[in-house]
Amino acid sequence: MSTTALESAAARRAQAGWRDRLQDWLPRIVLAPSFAIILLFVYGFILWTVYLSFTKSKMMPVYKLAGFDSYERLFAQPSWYMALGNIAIFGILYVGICIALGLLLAILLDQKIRGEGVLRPIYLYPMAVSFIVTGTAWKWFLNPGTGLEKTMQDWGWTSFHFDWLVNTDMAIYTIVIAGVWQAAGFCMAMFLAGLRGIDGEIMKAAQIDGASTYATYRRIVIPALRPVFLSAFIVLTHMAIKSYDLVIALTGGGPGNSTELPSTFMYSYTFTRNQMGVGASSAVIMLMTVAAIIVPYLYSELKEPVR
Amino acid sequence: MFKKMLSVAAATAALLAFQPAAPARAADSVEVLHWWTSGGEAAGLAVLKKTLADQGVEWKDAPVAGGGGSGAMTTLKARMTAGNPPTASQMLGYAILDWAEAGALADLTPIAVANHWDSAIPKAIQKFATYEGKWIAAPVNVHSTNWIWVSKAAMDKVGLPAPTDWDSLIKVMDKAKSLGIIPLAQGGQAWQEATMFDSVVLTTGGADLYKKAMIDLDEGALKSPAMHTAFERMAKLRTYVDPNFPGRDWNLATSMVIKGEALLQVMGDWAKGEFINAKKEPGKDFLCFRFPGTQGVVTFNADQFVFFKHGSAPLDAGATKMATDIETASFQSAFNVIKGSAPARTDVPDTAFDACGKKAMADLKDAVAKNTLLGSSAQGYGVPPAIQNAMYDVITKLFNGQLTVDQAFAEFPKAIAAAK
Amino acid sequence: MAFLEIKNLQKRYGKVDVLKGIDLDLDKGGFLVLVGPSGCGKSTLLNAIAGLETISGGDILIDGNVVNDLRPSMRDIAMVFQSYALYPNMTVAQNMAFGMEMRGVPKPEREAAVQRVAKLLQMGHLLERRPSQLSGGQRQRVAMGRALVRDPKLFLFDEPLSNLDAKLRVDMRTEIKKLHAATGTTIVYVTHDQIEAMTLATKIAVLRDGLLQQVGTPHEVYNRPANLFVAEFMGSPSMNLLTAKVAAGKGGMMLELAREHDAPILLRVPSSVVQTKLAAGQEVIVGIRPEAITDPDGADRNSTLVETVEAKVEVVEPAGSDTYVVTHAAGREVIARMRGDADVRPGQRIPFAFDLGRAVLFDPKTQVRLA
Amino acid sequence: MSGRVDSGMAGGSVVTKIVIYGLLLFFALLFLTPLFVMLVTSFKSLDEIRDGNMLALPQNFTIEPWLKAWGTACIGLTCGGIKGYFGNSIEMVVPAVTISTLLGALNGYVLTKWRFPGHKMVFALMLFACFIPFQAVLIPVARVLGLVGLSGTVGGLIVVHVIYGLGFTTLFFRNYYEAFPSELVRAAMIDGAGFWQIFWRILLPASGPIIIVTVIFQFTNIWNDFLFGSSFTASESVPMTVALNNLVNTSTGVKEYNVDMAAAIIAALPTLFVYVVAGRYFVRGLMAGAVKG
Repeated sequence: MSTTALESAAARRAQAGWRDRLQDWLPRIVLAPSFAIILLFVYGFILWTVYLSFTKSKMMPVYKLAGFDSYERLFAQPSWYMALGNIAIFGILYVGICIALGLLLAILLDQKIRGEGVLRPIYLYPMAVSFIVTGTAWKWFLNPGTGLEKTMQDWGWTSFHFDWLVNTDMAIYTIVIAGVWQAAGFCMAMFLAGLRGIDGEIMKAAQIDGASTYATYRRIVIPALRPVFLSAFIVLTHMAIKSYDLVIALTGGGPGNSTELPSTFMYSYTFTRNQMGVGASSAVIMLMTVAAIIVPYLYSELKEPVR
Repeated sequence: MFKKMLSVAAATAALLAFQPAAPARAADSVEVLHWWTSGGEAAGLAVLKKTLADQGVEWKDAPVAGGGGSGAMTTLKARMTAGNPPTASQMLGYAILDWAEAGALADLTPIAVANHWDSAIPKAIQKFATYEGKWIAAPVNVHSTNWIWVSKAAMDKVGLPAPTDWDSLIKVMDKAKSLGIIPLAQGGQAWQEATMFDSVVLTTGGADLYKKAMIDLDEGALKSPAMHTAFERMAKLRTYVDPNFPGRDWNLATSMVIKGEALLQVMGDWAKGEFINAKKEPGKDFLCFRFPGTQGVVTFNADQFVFFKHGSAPLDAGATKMATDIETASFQSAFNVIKGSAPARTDVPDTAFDACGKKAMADLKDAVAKNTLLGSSAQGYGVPPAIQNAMYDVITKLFNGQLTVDQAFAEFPKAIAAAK
Repeated sequence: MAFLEIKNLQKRYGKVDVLKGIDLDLDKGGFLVLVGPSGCGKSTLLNAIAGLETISGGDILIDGNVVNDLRPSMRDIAMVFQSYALYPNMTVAQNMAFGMEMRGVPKPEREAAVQRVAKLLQMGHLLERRPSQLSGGQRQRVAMGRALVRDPKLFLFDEPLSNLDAKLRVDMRTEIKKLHAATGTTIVYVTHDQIEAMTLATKIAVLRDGLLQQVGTPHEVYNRPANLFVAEFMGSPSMNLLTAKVAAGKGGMMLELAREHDAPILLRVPSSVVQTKLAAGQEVIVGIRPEAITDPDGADRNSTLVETVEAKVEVVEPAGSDTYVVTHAAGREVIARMRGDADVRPGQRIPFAFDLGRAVLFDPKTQVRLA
Repeated sequence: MSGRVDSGMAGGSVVTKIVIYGLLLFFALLFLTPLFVMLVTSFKSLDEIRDGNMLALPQNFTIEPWLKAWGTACIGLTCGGIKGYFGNSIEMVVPAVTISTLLGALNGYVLTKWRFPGHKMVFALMLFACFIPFQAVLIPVARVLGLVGLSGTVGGLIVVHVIYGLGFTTLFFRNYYEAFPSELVRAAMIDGAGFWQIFWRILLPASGPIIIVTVIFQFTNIWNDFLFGSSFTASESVPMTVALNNLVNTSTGVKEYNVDMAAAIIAALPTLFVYVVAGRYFVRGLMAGAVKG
């Protein structure tokens, strides 16, 4: 049965007056402004960016086509490859760890815990704080000379070393750490909501069937959370791709260019380096990558049969 | 119904067609975009604000801090695109010329002529304040970037005379290292490393090499053995830096010198503000030298203000007053005493300045006379931003061990060529 | 003229035909029950009457007016939903008054109507509660109240009792029946429960795959099912349907039911069929309800067509008031309904009395009842 | 419905409890460290910050930085602290959140209860809008704002935040209304309610949980936005984040970390408040629909 309460059939309402016809079109009229604005501000501007990526725009847009010049320049930049490699590392770890940690915290919090009301906002608050300044705190914390390493050594653990922030090979992982700190709580909230939504009787049944706690979660609960995984994946992917403040506040892209991400690359080329064409081409590649990840998800949403 | 639709459509069209004319602003107000938001710089600008207020011009502040002005430049682009530029904006180096080329900047020539800017402002700076023979920017100050800032206490421990060339610098730093003092306090951001590289090229190949390689981007100079030496020296300097430098802000490096943890820092003259702020006295607690081997040469970074065209209207009264005031000797003196830089006009009396300031002004005059006042490539006064950042890329990768000296030497001209 | 008329009603979703030409009518004060298995189109038909679904063809008339293109609110109908669809943010009174409010009925009038219906349904004490504070039965009552309060021309019920437990369902069924008798309203009622259909309806319409199978009074549908589908669908336990062969006997045509390890059963032709239309050797399906197969003592003494046959008992299911006894014939289980105190044990051979006055025959090919 | 495994734990073994609480507290401490660093720093003098351990408690406790951040710190040439910018941010956040939430609700309503051919495509296109990097649209947005005369105004900023928030608000409400019983809508239709009456009287009053989720999400995003805020406002109307950025970022000046940290905490108070107070409803709201795929 269709969930559609009233399908439109303007033609069939011939005898009804224009007032009725207006009623029939009202839902579409209501949706139209939002949709039109999205079409212009998202898709129109994507097209604009695509166009720009085929020009030699420097400081400001120019509209003379120049073929694949920008793309050639883009793929001649070693730091672009660095950015691509980094977004892969960052994206996978960030999304993966956030989901794993969020799920773990949610499961732990779901064990009839005292003080859940206190713990929950503690995990959630990082999402609320702008990274403009939190970044400074993180920078101190991760810097071997001022932060964790120094503190541990001051406390007598002299062999303790934690110098990822200043290590070109490891710095990207500190971005992951700070990113996870920021978003894991949000994931936790989503999973907690998912867990609370699972029918308690299923769990009881599993335990009567002799499933261990571990097996219950692995075989029953986690599969039931599939929609949450999907939602979390979407939200996190979008945040991973947009991560900008994080890098700027923590490493500024360094040491060297070891923490360059496509988002910082794009900003820097578009606005700082006055190579807007290259910036636009990097944005196009980014959007194509996002589309490659998101469109299959949307497609699976779409092809779900009409009920 | 149909009529109604028509009128709605007409209204929409009218709305879309509406081109904001020159925003109606009171003739006696200026909106100024800048990134001087704290401490000495803001206090310096406050002098200008006060001067204008005395003349009945209201100052509308539009600060966007961060990234050495990159945030402000992004904002400027957005506002320019929207057709809503501010009255004036702080601006540096090649960006000024780019905006002039785009036809966005107002012509200041009448004001400049009336106030003899031409004779008072060094030619090297004029290169970035004029476009096709017209004045398009009002320079405020000259920062000099080839300074080293030394802890007096650490220097006393080292017990050697002040370094005057590369070898003596190395000796001093080796001694400091053996005494357990960090020889070189370095901030770990690309622009800081590049600023140091400017000085290293200067000390290695003199003004000549610097001009050819870092400003004219002469292929031969870029591939010359001297540049290889410069990269070797950069790598050598890296060995005097503590391991925790990446990402460090410049002022934290300065504070290492202030505390005597580190011997010296290579930084522009704005570092002085940190010492003063920590209640340290020049000569007594800290020392300032030219980067050894670059005496007589000044690499500069000059802050300037540009004014935007608003339609075809001539520069309004507020903007005119502001441009005029910027180039008065009294403002230049008052501002730069606070900011720690030298006045852009060389005819400003140095009476109000401290020892380091007097030295800076004398050096500037000297360099102008000897034609060794050179734009700092690291600060956007040597090359356009695309190339400047391409240079950053190679220098920072070398300094952070992502490239070897040979690789950097080979990569440098390539990166520059790719960014052209 | 009928109060509700449906003429050749069609509904398609894309390529799928959900309703394939329905013709139905209902008189004022009638109680029409639409019954059928899930997916038969009964809810779609109800929604089409309500105006919640547009129709692809045909006409719907309420009180003589074509309402095809009228929106639901203009059809002067009320509907009770399976989930009751009570507005969670409103009190019971507000829920009931909402429809009148939307129609601009003045407040005093609304309140009076709510009070009247609340009294009728004995739920005055619930008026200030919210739906979440009500039990399932109470919610159901509110949903009915909400429909009643507007005093519409036509009531539509969409499986209103299916979310209640068994006992409540029976109670509410009675309640609805009383309500209908008391108010004389016209009702269209959808259910998949044939007992509800039997007890409530003045008219039953059996649907299958978007086609009407039979329309008639409960008695007609139950006793004279139009085809095998209706025969099997109505009644519980359902009608015994046994394949038989027509054979010429002494007193006319006889029906022969084969049995394993036993002599075939020979039965006379039911009175519902004209004997002369049958030919010897023809295959037919005998439909006989369990209550028409009894122990000889329990057989209808007025019937002239009772045949007694001995058969082996396979299963005995005592159900209190009755005992269901299962035996085997014509390759199928045959269920008989005997008295509650009948002393029967599995494995016994006992006599079964077949009352052929209440049996029907079907054509196995067309599945249609033979007359 | 919580307390899932305690029957499995057979009376809850002490070891399991210790492990659970241990892990939870460990992560809580980890999560709190940056906030702790910010807090202790904000109560220290600059000298103490320069010399001491970042995790150490302040030896000479001072609230001077807080007072300065609030009332006297210089942001650009105006030395009035960040207190004046609360108003600006609220003036922008409240309408932007309200409008984007309301539009999201309407879109979700249409996309679930008044479907039309192609509704899925429309939804997919709107959802994909969530992923557009803002840096890429800065220039064209500025152009359009300039064309319609909204450049440099709070109104323009509100419009931009509404537009780029629509994807998420529509997603949240669509998923929530998808699970909202359609029978209620049908009942209301029969009761004579029209499109708007059904929305205002039936759906919106039942949307509490998802409104909370959406408002929290939008409030946080818009409050913390810097890029749009700095690009589309003019001098006096800049939001809090831009002011904060101007306060903490300096190119050639002295960094007052204690004031920076105090200002950052002050600037984050509204969002922190929203999370702490509404956190419980946040989870409940997510439960009610936002997490469905």
